[in-house]
Amino acid sequence: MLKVLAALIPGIAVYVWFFGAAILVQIALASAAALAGEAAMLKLRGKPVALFLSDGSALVTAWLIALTFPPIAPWWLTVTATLFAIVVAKHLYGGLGQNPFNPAMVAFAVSIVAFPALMSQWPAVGFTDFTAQMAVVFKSQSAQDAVTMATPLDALRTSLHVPEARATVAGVLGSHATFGNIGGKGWEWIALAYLAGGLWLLQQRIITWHVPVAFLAVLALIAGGFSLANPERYAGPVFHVVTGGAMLGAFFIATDPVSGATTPRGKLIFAAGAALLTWIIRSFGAYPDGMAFAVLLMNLCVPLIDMGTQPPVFGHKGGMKGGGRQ
Amino acid sequence: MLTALLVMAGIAVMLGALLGYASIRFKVKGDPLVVKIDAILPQTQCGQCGFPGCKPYAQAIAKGEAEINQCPPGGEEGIRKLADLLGKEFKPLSAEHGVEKPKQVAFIDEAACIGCTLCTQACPVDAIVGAAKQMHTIVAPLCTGCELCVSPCPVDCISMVPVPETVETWKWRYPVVRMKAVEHA
Amino acid sequence: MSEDSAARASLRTAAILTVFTLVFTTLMAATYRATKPAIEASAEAEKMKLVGEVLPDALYDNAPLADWVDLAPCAELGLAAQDDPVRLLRARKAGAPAALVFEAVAPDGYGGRIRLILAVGADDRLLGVRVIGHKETPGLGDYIDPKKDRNKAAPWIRQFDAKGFGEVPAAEWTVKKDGGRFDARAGATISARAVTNATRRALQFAVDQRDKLYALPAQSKLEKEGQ
Amino acid sequence: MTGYLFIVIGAVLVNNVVFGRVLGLCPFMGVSKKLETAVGMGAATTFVLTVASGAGYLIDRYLLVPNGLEYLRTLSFIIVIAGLVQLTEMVIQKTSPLLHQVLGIYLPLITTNCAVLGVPLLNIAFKHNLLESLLFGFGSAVGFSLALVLFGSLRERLEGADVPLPFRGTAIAMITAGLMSIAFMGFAGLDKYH
Amino acid sequence: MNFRDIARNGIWKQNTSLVQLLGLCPLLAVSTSFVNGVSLAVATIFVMALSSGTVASVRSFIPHEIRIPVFILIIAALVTVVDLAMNAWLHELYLVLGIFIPLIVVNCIVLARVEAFAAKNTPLAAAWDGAMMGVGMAVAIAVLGGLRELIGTGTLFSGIEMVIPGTRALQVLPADYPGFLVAILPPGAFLVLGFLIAGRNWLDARAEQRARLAAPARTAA
Amino acid sequence: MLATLFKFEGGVKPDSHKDESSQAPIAAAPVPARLVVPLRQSAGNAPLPLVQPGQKVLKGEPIGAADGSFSAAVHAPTSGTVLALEPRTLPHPSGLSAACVVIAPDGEERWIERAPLDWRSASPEALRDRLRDMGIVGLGGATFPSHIKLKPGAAGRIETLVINGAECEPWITCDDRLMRERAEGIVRGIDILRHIVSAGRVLVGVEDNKPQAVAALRAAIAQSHGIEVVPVPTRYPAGGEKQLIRVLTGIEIPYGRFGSEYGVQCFNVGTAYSVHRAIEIGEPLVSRIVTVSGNVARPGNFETLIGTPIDALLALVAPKADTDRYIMGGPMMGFTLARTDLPVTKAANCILAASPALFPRPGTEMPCIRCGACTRACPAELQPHELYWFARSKNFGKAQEYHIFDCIECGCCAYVCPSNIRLVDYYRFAKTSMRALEREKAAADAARQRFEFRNLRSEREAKEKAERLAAKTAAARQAIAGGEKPAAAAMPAAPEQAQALPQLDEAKKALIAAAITRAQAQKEGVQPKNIDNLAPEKQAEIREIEARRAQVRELAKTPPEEPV
Ligand SMILES: Cc1cc2nc3c(=O)[nH]c(=O)nc-3n(C[C@H](O)[C@H](O)[C@H](O)COP(=O)(O)O)c2cc1C
Ligand SMILES: Cc1cc2nc3c(=O)[nH]c(=O)nc-3n(C[C@H](O)[C@H](O)[C@H](O)COP(=O)(O)O)c2cc1C
Ligand SMILES: Cc1cc2nc3c(=O)[nH]c(=O)nc-3n(C[C@H](O)[C@H](O)[C@H](O)COP(=O)(O)O)c2cc1C
Ligand SMILES: Cc1cc2nc3c(=O)[nH]c(=O)nc-3n(C[C@H](O)[C@H](O)[C@H](O)CO)c2cc1C
Ligand code: SF4
Ligand code: SF4
Ligand code: SF4
Ligand code: SF4
Ligand code: FES
Repeated sequence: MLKVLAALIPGIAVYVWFFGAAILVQIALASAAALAGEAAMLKLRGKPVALFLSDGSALVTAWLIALTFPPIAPWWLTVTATLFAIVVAKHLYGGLGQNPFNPAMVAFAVSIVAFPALMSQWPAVGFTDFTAQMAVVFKSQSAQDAVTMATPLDALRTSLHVPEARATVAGVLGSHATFGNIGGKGWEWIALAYLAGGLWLLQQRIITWHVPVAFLAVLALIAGGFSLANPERYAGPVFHVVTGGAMLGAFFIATDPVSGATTPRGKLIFAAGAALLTWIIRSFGAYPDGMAFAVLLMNLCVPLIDMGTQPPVFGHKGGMKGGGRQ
Repeated sequence: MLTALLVMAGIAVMLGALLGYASIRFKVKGDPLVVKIDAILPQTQCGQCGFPGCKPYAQAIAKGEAEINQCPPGGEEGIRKLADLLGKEFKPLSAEHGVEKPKQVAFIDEAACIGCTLCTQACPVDAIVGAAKQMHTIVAPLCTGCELCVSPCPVDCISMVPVPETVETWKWRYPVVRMKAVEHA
Repeated sequence: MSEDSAARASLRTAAILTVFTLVFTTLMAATYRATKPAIEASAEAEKMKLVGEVLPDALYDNAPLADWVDLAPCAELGLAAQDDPVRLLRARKAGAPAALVFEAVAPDGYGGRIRLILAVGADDRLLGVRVIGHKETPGLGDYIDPKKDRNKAAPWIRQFDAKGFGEVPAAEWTVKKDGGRFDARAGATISARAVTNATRRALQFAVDQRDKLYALPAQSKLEKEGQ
Repeated sequence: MTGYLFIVIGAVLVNNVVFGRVLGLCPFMGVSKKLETAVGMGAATTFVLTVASGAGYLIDRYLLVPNGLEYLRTLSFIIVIAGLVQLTEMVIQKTSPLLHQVLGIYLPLITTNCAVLGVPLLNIAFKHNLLESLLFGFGSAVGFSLALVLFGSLRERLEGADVPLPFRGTAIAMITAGLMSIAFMGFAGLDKYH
Repeated sequence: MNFRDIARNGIWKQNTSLVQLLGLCPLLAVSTSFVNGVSLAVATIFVMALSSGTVASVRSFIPHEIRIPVFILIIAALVTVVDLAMNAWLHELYLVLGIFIPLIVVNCIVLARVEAFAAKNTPLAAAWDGAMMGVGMAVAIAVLGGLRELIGTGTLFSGIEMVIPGTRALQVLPADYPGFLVAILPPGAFLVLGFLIAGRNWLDARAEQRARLAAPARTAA
Repeated sequence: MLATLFKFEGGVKPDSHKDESSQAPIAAAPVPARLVVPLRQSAGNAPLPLVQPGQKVLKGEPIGAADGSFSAAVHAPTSGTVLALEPRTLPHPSGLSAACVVIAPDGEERWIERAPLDWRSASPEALRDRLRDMGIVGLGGATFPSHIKLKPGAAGRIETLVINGAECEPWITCDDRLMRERAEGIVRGIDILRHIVSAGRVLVGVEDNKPQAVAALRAAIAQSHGIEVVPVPTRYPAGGEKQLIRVLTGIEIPYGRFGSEYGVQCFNVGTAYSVHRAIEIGEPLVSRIVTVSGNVARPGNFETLIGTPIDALLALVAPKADTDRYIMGGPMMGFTLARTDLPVTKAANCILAASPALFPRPGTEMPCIRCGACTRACPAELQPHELYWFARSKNFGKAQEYHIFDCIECGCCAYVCPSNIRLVDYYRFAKTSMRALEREKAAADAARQRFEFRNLRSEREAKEKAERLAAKTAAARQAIAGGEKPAAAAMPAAPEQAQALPQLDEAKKALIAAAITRAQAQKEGVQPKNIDNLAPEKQAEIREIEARRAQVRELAKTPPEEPV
């Protein structure tokens, strides 16, 4: 788990560069809440606290929560969501290794359902002043238009939402001076940094190639197909892959071994399904980024996927493998 | 008001006729539930459940006339399976029907046996061999340990002995995970 | 068992079932009779309460619920052709036109259609607007419903009260974000925009058709123009 | 055409009977302990619910409304459903004893599945026509089956989890259903025109 | 079984909502607020008591094979009566509760109780049993509705004016409480009920443990 | 000559630790003061004892005879006196005991007459019987009677013989030394095995970390044709029968099937060597080579008489002071011995002295995070974490669905598991529990059948009796009509009693009465044996059981069963 944390660091560094240091405070808040929640639950359940705290899984959950939440989310939201993830989504199921749902994504989904406004309140480009950010986080000073803005995904969806507006993808993404022309200013670079961390995880054999490759490939394929057919209405593959939670999701979230499928074919199906759902929810749904819901929905299917994709066992492959030497 | 009555009466007549007819035309023959329940019972045929054998008990359960916790040889495991099958709550073995005991087999003290054949008649599974006036023996692998042969014996030469665990029948114990001392009392 | 006795058994059960059915249907029918006036009164009161939300009692003295015309679905009211007709009520004071009360739909809310009820005074100004059905996000877009609006002192929807195209020209009858004059909550402009635009269209409709609408006989139907 | 598609998508995913409309919960909790039973119950319910939707529409349209007997809706619907369930059971028993063995114990339970009454009532409330009623009924039933099967498979896996004692059994199942319901909220908005 | 046992059975031991898990749909769907939940529960109590009593009185005339249709008929008729009555006199509430009033018919508790108890007991006991089962549900739905309302909006008794005109909801939490919307949505219903069931299990386990600890002491004394 | 090798999935590469014990030549372990020879030393039926306490036996004299074909004989490892035939604790993870022959050696090592067999002219049946009577069982670990594996299977002929010299487990070197020192004997044994099944080719698989063994074997087969020594990559468990067959021939044998069905069969080199001794010299299997290594001063391999106490072997190698336990078998598949005074058996290939430094106890077991490491390591291509999940929650049906019985218990999964889960222990628990359940189920089914059969029979008998009775009454009526008056027909109200009672005639009644008195007299002596010294609770329980029996007696009477 420590390696997973290490692999997140490049992404966090780029995040701070573009959006200011508030994310570090969020990570600290989430980590503290996660460790406290974990310790309390372990104690209640009569498990060795120090042993389990040191496995680092609560920290992974906490960091992922912080990274998927807006950096200027009010402190109580980050803390409550993290506690919910650790207590309800993880420990009520018996703790590490037994939760069917991805705890970090449960936290995200619950929060966006409960506080859609707060969860779509992202710092405007240039709003990187730390004290000002802290004022929003801690004084729960309701953020105004000046400090917040919609993420590229949100802006795109909102504009395309109204048929009369006749907005186009190029129009929305291009007209906003604040967006880069790929995934939104800054977002592309953060995504690339996550990619680097993810590749390192792959090289370290912490994760296998199946999930990231299937996820990114399917997402790019669908997005590509639709944007070819109707470029005004559907954003292109590069945009989808580098924006929002896609890259983080591909390498760090959909790869969660506990709540994901475990067989190789199962992982491919899991990731492909998550990518498809992410794209559908992004393009047609009510929530800006479908990653969290897509992962949770695929979590639901994991027992069935694993059951259906059991690899053949030694000797049961139908016919003799090799069948003898020539 | 009249239409209401007419409409409803129409529906009722149709339905009543249909169901009445169906209840006779499609009378359920064998009850698959009984077979399923019987498959769970240990077939010791001991009658401790209060029924003359496992099948009658199975029938009683299927009809809802007996509780699921009356079979001591089946033990907790059996009750759990029955609860599962019937979607009922698990409940501990009813004390009035007996206690769960380790599996045992009957043993005939051959020196005392007078060959009266009373035990052969009592044994529900023909696990006792021996002709009249000759010494009788238990075929241990067939004996279910039901104890029914014990009381009919006029000379009390039958006793129940527990089946010993052997290397072949031994089970690995459930691995106990030791984690550091449990922290709360 | 023989077919014959099966038939007899069927008859018997059918008879019993019928008896029970009759007894209980009678019970229901009797209750229905007993409650019918009360139910109708309640339904009427409910409707009047809704009307009362947008139309002050003092402005009329007739029974608007009886003085209605049905309108064919039209785009101005946000309705598609397959929708049900809209029942427009007319309030009159001493026989003179006082107000038109009717429903309209904002089709482009965040969560889908937003149903509104509006009252347009004889002076072509809005007397009131209320949201009577919506699927906007609770806690975000639902401030368009004054019951959910946290600002109880001056609910958002009240800004339309007493406004007509005289006060706010049609071109500026939209949310500030789109260059108009009406406020919207930050972070939930879509809902506000939908409602605002729908009121504009509905008001325009009422203004355009005013005379015809008041003139139609009660309980008649206004056919679409050109039909 | 798309309208019909949206009815089905809406009924299966967006306003799933179980997670969105909160109907049919007793069988959802009761027969989901094993995947196998969940599949059986799903299949049986799909049939009955679809037919009940159609039958409900016909009764309402041609028997009740013309005679001003809307107040008999509940009664006539439920009686027809009860009969339908019984009839289904007989038909299955006759045509496929094997299927009957599998579904036998679930069929009677369908009568008390409130989705089977609720969906026809909703059809009336939503003013669906016959085809729409059938699609809505079928979609709801598929949604019910989907929820049931996913839940069943999850519960099977949960059996091995080291759940804290007070939460063992139904409590954790409820919480799982809650989290599933949150996951299904991701489908929000998919049933709208764009 | 005496009347006290029946009551205890209905309210705690065999609580339909927390133990038997029957009648969950109204429980979860209508418990968005305390007032909604309790109102429906009252209607349910009424139907249950009357239907159990009725079934127990007429059961000897009912042939076995049409037993269920007749029970349903009786229940449906009573539900329709309630439905009409609420429509007439509690119209606003009637609109809020929506299809869950007619759905009392299929509320599995009603039929389950009619089958399990009323078909075998005296009318009075049956009616009492039905009522107590309903009270059990009412208690559960009251707690559930109260909790969901409180967590979800920070208020209690909202909508009380529909039942008792002139009263007002209680703002329990500070007015700037952001409101945890999930609690009022279906997921919240499942989650809160999960916690209620767990809470009940915990209380039961604790009571049992106490009883076990106390038992030897009593015999010694 | 160079063979194309196949691959098996999974596997691990632990430190081999072979050098410790592979340097010294095989030494003979001295004859101990007592030998404890378990009767059952192979899979299958336990042999039937042939000796009595006090009896003198010669070395190699059979002390247990094979019981049926799925069994193998057991012999006296040395000459001496049988002291006892009694249950003794076995070196088995259960710590249970079973019948053993205890022999006091006389130190003379006097052999019975050893008769070599001219195998080239003997029939395969004769050779197989000979192997059975010589107690030849697989020395690779499973101690499966070798003669059974030599029967041609469904494939008709065993085309390929695989000889297992892989010795893939760390620390163990007994096969290595055997191959280096007695390659010729091994090859001669192979020749016999090959003759029995008339195999076309023989592949000897040796892990490539044993070059000397390969060289020695190659030298020994210089003359024999069709035997090929194939070095295989060193990767545990390359020596697993199925894995080795896969590597050498490409054939995969699923669980529940035998190699012979695929025309291939596998024998350990030690087995081959003992086949040679048994046939060409006439020596039954009375000793085996045991590696004793680990935390000891003088590790080595010892030719050890079966029945030698492990203590005696340990005395030869001087375990170091910090030794905290002893393992029988290798570190991957072996088990910790509860005591060290247990005998060496035919299965005992290795005794390891373990110290915390050499064999650290696995760390604290943490929850499985489904990381999949175990899946990658599993040579049986199973999903160990799923098996674990289901075995742990005792969901045996599911475990079986996930093929738990295909698990060869190699321990690779537990070796790689980052959460230190003792996975194999869970599998063994699940497998043994499932077998027990299966036995119970089979017993229950059999009991049901017998019960139903019996009910049918008694019904039929009752019917027949009734018919007979009816016929008799009819006859009696006729007789009455004819004027006679038979006694039996006088009581038509209770006809059966009337029939039955006279049959249970005076003589028998007297007999029973006499027996009862006799038994009563006996019971005076017998009963106290049962009830004596019993705790009051126990007595209460007995009373309770008695009471219930009385109840049951009542019940047992209800079915209208008539004493005949
Ligand atoms: C889950 C979710 C629900 C939302 N619901 C609404 C809504 O009901 N009404 C609305 O106007 N905006 C809603 N929004 C916000 C819009 O997506 C969009 O961000 C906003 O309307 C545009 O921002 P602005 O109002 O500051 O221009 C929602 C956003 C999210 C993420
Ligand atoms: C019940 C049973 C019957 C067997 N019958 C045969 C057989 O007929 N032919 C055969 O070649 N091997 C037979 N085997 C042997 C196995 O296939 C295998 O060779 C033996 O168990 C050695 O396994 P190991 O790899 O664990 O040492 C039998 C094994 C068992 C358990
Ligand atoms: C994991 C595993 C590893 C094994 N390793 C060896 C080995 O290294 N050498 C060996 O001879 N047998 C080994 N065996 C036993 C073989 O599977 C097989 O029983 C033996 O080669 C058959 O020969 P036998 O009947 O002569 O003993 C191993 C078995 C297992 C399950
Ligand atoms: C590669 C990898 C990815 C992980 N992803 C997540 C994640 O997305 N969400 C989370 O809560 N925990 C994640 N974890 C941590 C851990 O698996 C998780 O807390 C468990 O679900 C808790 O039982 C991850 C761990 C690893 C090794
Ligand atoms: S108690 Fe005896 S007879 Fe009854 S079911 Fe159990 S084993 Fe069978
Ligand atoms: S021998 Fe005795 S104990 Fe065994 S089955 Fe027969 S009657 Fe029962
Ligand atoms: S190696 Fe261990 S932790 Fe990893 S999946 Fe396997 S059992 Fe679980
Ligand atoms: S012990 Fe079994 S599950 Fe584990 S690696 Fe070996 S064969 Fe696979
Ligand atoms: S109340 Fe039981 S299914 Fe709805």
